[in-house]
Amino acid sequence: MTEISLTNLTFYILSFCIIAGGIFTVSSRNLFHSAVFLVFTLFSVAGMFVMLNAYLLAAIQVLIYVGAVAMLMIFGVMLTTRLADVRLRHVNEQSWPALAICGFFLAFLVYGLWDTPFTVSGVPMPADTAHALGTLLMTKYVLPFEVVSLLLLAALVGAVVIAKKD
Amino acid sequence: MLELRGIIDAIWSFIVGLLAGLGIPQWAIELVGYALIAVVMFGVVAVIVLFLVWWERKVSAKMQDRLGPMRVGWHGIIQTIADAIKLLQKEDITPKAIDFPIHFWAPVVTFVAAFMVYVTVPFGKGLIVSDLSVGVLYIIAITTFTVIGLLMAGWGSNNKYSLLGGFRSAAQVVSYEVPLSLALLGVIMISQTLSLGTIVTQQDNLLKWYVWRQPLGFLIFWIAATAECNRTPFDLPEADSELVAGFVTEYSGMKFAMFFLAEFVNMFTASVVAVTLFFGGWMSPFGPDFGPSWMWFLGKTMFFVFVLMWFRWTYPRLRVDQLMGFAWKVLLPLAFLNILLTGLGIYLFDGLK
Amino acid sequence: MSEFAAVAVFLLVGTGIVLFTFLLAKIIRPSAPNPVKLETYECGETPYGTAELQYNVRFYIYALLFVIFDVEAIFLFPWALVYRSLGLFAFVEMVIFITILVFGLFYAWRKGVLKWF
Amino acid sequence: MDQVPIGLNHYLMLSGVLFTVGIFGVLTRRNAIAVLMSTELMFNAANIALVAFSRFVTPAALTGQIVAMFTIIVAAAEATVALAIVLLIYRSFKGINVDRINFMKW
Amino acid sequence: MLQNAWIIPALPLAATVLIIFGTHRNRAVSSGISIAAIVSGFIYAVAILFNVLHDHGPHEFYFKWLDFGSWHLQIGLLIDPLTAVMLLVVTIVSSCVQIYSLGYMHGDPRFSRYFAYISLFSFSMLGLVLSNNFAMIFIFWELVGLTSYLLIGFWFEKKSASDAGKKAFITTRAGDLGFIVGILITLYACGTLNFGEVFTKIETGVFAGGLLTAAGIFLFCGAVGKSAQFPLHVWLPDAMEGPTPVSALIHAATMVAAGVYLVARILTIYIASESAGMVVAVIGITTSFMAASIGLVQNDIKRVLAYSTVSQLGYMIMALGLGAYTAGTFHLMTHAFFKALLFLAAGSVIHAVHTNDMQEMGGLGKKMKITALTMFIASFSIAGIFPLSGFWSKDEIVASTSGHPIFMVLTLMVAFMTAFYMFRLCFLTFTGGPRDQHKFDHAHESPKTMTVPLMVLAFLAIFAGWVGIPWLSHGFSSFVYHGEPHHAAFHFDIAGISLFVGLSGIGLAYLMYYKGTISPDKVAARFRPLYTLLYNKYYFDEIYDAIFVQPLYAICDFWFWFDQHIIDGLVNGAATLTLWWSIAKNWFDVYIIDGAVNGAGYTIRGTGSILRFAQTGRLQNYALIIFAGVILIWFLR
Repeated sequence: MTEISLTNLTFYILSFCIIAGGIFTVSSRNLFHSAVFLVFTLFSVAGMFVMLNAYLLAAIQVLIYVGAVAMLMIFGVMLTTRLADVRLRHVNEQSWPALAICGFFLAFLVYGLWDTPFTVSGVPMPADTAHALGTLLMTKYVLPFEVVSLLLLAALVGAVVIAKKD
Repeated sequence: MLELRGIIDAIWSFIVGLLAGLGIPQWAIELVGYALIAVVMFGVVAVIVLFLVWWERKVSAKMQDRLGPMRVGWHGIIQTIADAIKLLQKEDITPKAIDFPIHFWAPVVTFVAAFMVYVTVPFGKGLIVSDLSVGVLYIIAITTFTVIGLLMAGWGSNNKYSLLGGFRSAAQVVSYEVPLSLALLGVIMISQTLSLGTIVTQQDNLLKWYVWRQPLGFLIFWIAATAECNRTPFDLPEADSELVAGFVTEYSGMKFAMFFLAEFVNMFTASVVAVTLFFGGWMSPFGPDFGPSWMWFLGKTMFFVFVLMWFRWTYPRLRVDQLMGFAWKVLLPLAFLNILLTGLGIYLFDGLK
Repeated sequence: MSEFAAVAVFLLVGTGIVLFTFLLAKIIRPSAPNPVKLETYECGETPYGTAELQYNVRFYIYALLFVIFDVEAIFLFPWALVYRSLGLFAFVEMVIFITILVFGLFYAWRKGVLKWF
Repeated sequence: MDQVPIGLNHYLMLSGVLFTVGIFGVLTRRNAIAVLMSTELMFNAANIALVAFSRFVTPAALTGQIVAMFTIIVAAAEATVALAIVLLIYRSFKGINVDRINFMKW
Repeated sequence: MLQNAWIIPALPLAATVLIIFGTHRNRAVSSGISIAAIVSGFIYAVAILFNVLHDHGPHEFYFKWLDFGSWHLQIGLLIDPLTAVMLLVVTIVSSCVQIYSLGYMHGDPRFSRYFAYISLFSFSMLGLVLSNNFAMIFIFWELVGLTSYLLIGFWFEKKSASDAGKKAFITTRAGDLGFIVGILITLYACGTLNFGEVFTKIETGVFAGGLLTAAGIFLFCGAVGKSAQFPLHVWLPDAMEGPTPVSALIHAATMVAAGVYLVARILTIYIASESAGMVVAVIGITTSFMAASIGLVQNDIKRVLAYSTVSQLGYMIMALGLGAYTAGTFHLMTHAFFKALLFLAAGSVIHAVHTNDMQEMGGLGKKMKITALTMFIASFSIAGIFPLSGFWSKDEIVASTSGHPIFMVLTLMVAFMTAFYMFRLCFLTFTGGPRDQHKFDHAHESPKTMTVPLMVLAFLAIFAGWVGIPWLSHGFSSFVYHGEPHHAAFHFDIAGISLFVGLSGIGLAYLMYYKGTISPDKVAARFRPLYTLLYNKYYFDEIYDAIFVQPLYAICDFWFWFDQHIIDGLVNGAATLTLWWSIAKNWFDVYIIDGAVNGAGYTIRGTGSILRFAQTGRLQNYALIIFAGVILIWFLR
């Protein structure tokens, strides 16, 4: 058992968590359960980012997705679902065809990905990506940086206008 | 000698020798090590919380000019232990109409979220489980989990009061989290690093503590932190007069204890972060080697915990709209202002490297 | 990657210990369920209606604002990290970024969204 | 335990599977918010793939991570607006059962 | 003077028009006009006679009427001794009849219309006599036929009268058919219809042979029809339904004589073609013998006279057929006078007893002196007793058959039968006891207007014959002759025989009906089959009925049936066919065309509704479909 096998093990555990979490999120009967499973999946994805040495991104993932988006989802669920509703049929009638088609899609995807020769370069990842990301963001990706602020403003104003009950 | 680091290393090398003998592979040993550290940390946290509970009751009593728990031990020292044991064997009444899994996991999530912060907290010189490079961000990220815990508790117990309580506390915590994270930015701008260890090492003497350069930042942080822990001025959700016990109404027995525990841990964490970022963590005011580092660390944090307790019996409880309005209308603009000021300050005084 | 091993272990150990204590409590504590006790707690009143919150959007507004400003904070962190090495230019960018979002806050404030009543 | 070190394909497979699960969720769930959650899953699948690419294909230039970061942010913004719309629908239809919201037709 | 001869027919025509359009309400005026017209016509005819006496030659005056390119139709007058005689005869008899009608038709509501018809008849008869070509003669021929129909059916409310009129009209028309074919043949052969030109063509041999014979026979058909000869004689006895003066004028003197006049006019044809002449003769003798035999047993007074007319006409036709031109025309003249007299006398008898049946008469002589006397004179004349006109004309005819022994025997037998039935009639009506007392008491002598014409005609019946006395230098034979003028040779032997035959006939009648020594019933009983045969007129009516009418009916029925079933069937069939066709078309239209159209519409709607299901409005369905599409494309790549 070497270091590598440990990472392999953790990878498989994490991917199992992600996939199981995803499946439960999608298929769980109780909406709140699926929300919680979503949180669990996002957390495991953050773990996966850590596996890929993207620590800052992992932290961002946890902070935004788990902290904000998932929380938002839970808020949405709590606001819109009467407790009794939670038990309603949660899957619409086209589940079987959809399942089949997704199966096909997965098959093609996997087939497609498997035999495309990505050029994997051996250069190891730089240890601390946070600073690199920061400089990169400020220098090379300035425009998207500012556009994002506009986007956020638009989202804010839009959401406020839509949600504000008057 | 007082530095615990040496003792710990000695113990660790003994254990390693023992395990190696048993033929456990290297990596497994490492994991076991971490596990041991985790258990030890849990023990430390537990002890501290017990002390804090007792201390809080003593302090609040003192402030109300009464004696507090005296009967159990000397000055009721083992009162909290008695409480703990009591809670352990109290019947856990779980109502029928609840959503059991959510109800069951809410306290776990809350406590674990609070507990995981201490991975990257520098208790002393070298006394840090693992100095994460994204330390500060990690701490902020983990604290958001408490919100999830709150909501789960609120929804899981299927009780109007707990639902409303959950909502309110979540809204409160969420509102104060933004100024909290923005306040820390000032420190990061100056320290140019997220890892707590390096931040502490940068504050090697009294003058270099960041509080002097970030007074506004510290103020905003401290207020936000008290709000995060639902402490006094901001403890509306589980205020007795309002919504019964807020989101913990349906909990009893060990699950209730867990929430109680998480609250005190959060209190401790808030003061820890304040100390580490603004008051030089385990750095003594006179330099890095002046007395045992962890002693300094604990002293400072206990002082800030005292401040929190102090707040509890001095400030009146805020109304809900004041509470929320304060966060968005006062703290947030101040936080932005602070960032601008620190930006200018760094630019003017220290010059940019 | 190894730094976060501690995090993972902490997570597992933490949950393990908590579950252990719950198990311990479950063993020790008596359990005597009776219908009255098992009803949801309504300050002693008999609970009526489902625990459905009458719809008010204020909670959602705060969550929404939190998301927007949390994302903003996220952008500030890397900027803050490299602020000193980047210089005035980064500072001006950040000023623009912050003013736009402060304008958003101001808009929300003027719209009366932040009032809680 | 096969000794093959975790390569790019593993991550891509993982992201593929997660993406498919996300799509299945979007196609089958009756509740609007469940659909939103499934979209979040799809976003994450994309992020994993991006970060995996950045880690394996171009370790030096962190473009993958930058793009992942931006997708996260856009996803967040999208989630807020989407949820605002869902709440609006809830207010007028007293329920967000996607089946009943079938006005996208002639 | 001669070229204005057209005035003679014009006057009666004017009278007719005046009566019809003017004075038909005033009876006296209209009758006066008519009589004046005919009497002035008589005077003018006498003037013409004197004119022609000293200038025999045929005088022809004509002008072009219609121009047909290469050929033109001409209309004109031909005046020669024959025309003069005929004009005289027609005008005399017509005047006497019209004067007689004043009395006879006294109570009739359509009094003036009667005179209009009589004048019209006179106009057409005079026109016929004067015409100089076949076309003109044919036109007047048809007019005469028309007026005879009108007059026979004068009392048209009586069904028998209207039937008789129709019968007469149709039978004469049958004859006219042959007549017109003959005219066409002559037109075809000689290119002209003028008598003179045709006769020159015949003499020059251009128009000869079979064609000439055929023409002759066909022309003779007209005469057969008009003069009631053998096959077409059936209409004359029935024509008695008309008023008696009409019978007297038309069916005794004039119209029936038209046929004889025609044969006389075109005698050159029959002289040129022996066979045609022989046909005419044979027809003539058969008609006279058959009519005389029927006349023996008839009880109706007018029917007896009708059959006697037929038989006398047969005489004239036979004479002409044998080429005796003068004999035929001379007998025509005398016969006209005494036959008219006989009819008018019978008329006054009927007027008196109001019945035609001789069995109901008897002993009227005492009551009606003048009528009885004139009747006896006419009977003696027709029987051919010596001093009277009948003797001279009949003698010439018997003489004309000298060359043909069969003809002579038959002629003598006919003479015997004529004498017998005439005196049978006289004795039955005037002598013996009254058989019907009631009628006998009412019987009274006719008024003056009726008896005066009787006396005039009686005078003519006696002295008209004297014109033809053979020894006379300018006798009739020198006046009216064909070819060369010749003096009639008197044959004592023939005259004697015929006189003896006449007297024997009178004696037999005297024995049977005056003395009663031989009872007519016993004789009838002995010759029962012969009697019934004769009484039933040789069953000619039944035969004709069987031969023509019934087949016609049968044919009509057949055609009716044919029409009813086949034609109607066809029509209805066509109708139903079209009905079915329309139904089919409608079905086709409804189901196929509309079907197709609606079908298209329905299919579109159907597919539309099917596709509608695809429009569920749910985003997830659309997403699924899109996603499936992506995969499909991916798969098909």
